[in-house]
Amino acid sequence: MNQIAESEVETQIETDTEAYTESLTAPFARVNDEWFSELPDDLYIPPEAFAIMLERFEGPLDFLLYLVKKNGLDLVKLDIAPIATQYLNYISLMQQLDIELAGDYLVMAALLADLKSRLLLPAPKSLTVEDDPRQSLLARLEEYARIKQGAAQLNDQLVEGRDVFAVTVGVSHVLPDDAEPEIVRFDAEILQLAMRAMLSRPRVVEHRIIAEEVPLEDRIIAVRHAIQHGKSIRFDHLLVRSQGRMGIVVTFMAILELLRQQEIEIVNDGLKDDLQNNTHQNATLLTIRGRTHAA
Amino acid sequence: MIDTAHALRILEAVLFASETPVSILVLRQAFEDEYDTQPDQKITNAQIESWLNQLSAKLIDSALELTKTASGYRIQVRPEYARIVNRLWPERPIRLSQALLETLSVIAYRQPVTRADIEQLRGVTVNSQILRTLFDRQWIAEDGFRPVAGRPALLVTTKHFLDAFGLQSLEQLPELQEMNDIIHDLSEKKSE
Amino acid sequence: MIDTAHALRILEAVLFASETPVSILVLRQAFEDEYDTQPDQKITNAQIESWLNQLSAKLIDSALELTKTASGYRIQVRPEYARIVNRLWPERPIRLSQALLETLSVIAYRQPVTRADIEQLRGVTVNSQILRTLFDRQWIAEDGFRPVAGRPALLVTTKHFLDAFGLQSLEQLPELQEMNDIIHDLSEKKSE
Repeated sequence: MNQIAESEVETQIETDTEAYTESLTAPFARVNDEWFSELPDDLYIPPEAFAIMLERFEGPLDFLLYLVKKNGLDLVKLDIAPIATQYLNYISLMQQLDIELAGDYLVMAALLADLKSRLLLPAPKSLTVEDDPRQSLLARLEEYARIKQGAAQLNDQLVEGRDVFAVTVGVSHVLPDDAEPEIVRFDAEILQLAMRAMLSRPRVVEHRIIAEEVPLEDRIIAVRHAIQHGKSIRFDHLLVRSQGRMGIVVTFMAILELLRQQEIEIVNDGLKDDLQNNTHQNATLLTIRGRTHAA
Repeated sequence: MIDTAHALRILEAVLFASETPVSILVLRQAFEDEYDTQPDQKITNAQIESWLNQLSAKLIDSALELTKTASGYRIQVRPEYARIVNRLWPERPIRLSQALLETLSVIAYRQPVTRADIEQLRGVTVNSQILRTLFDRQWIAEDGFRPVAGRPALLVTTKHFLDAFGLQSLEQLPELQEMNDIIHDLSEKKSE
Repeated sequence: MIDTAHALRILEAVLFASETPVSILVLRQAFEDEYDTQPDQKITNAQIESWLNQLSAKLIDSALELTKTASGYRIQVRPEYARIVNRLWPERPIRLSQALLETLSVIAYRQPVTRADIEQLRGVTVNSQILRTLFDRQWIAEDGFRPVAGRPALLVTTKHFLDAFGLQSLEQLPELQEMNDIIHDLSEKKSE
């Protein structure tokens, strides 16, 4: 697969992904929507390798930079949609392979999904440069690339304590063991206080948000399915119990996504209810309906 | 007249004993303490700099060198001999992870910045451990806050940071690429 | 044959960079690291002592001197120049920062400990300056090494430490009983 020109990701897929798709035990999100109809181009990497690959990156922006460089895209032409597509595909694939993803990657996925859906919309007549969602992503990528380069330059400096060692020599005479006790006295209590402060300090734990396997595209399909033929449905009826909190968040993201794509409309935004009178019985919840004119 | 050999030894005593880089002001102070009987014989900065040059020359045949950083002069083991130190005390040399370098780079090049700025720029949550390490090394400090909700602290780099990276001022930070170069670099096709 | 000038520079790098007096064992280690290709050319203690003498002679014209302490060799400012340093920084090593106190208390309460033990407990890199200050005050000393890879030195507190804190013996250190409770509490919470 590597021989295939990188820029042909959009078209190369049909040929040898069928077998791979079938080999996946989890159902691959293969829908008519263009951004899930293709697979990343380095597909035959085992899941562990994906995880290791991801560890090489400093986060979603770094990963995006890699994709940009790998594909040699023309950023002057704001050729950013294919990168967003690839990114989303990788994330979706990793989720299906049960690879834990830091929350930051999911945030970026939501942002890119949003960007892509906005690009699908007919451009408003008064689109300014600042309004172009690609422009702001590009600006972030550039700024990150610059900072990354700054980091490399800092790393190239001769750093004291790593590349050079500052010299300090003692001044005082070496005291013999039987020297007079030092005049300065300290309260031994301060040692105990220091020890207490140190030991009661919370242990530093690296927080990694573990993504449950709730791919955004799955939820989009589910919502689409639920609102077929203009049916209206309450938000809680869209949820799958086993998907937990992440399911709620991703389902909500899916709704936002479909709203943007004008496939659905809101029947009730669930905001009118007085909080104090709100009981489980008569709670008003966000309710949506499929737009009949949507494809 | 001050004996040059003696002057160099005064510089040595002060520079070698100091835990931090020594400013020319402090060096002058050392001489004034020593020669306070002749107030007419003021020692100039130029005179001290000339002695520093001679001290530097005196060190040429050693594993040490005199270097100038933001807060003054410091004597250090030359990089080519640092390898011996690294090997002997493998736990000693500080390690700079990519995440730490990037965080530091944001603060150094974009200061003052808030924690949220760093997160926005790097696209990842700021690791508290990294900030703590940077504070612990005194490479960064808080300097006021941004007058918005939550009053987030503004982070800046310190003189210690410049000292550690062998810089005399922030102006000496290596320049960042121009926007156009970045786009060009990013858009360059992979050669394979 | 090892070039003498190079040998002296190796000694300089090690002695000047060390936070503690350096034993002849460590010095030999430095040479073995450097010349590991010739296992037949073992460097003897006598050879190293001869180089140390030459280094000492090299320092005659400077404000520094090589001295031998119970735990090894160290370079220090000559007494006749110490006066200049003490005038410049009269209060020199007495600042007990939180970081210094924490380092010292780990050594006091958990001795013997290695540098890595301290880092493990404090969660941050040990600041060399702090160890040097503690060695300078002679509050801590090296006492053997842990027989693991890298043979890290074991740190203990000294009689001067007890004196400075008005203690007769280590048993008089304030009890950490409460702290054990805290740790216990914390681990209980975690398991919930």
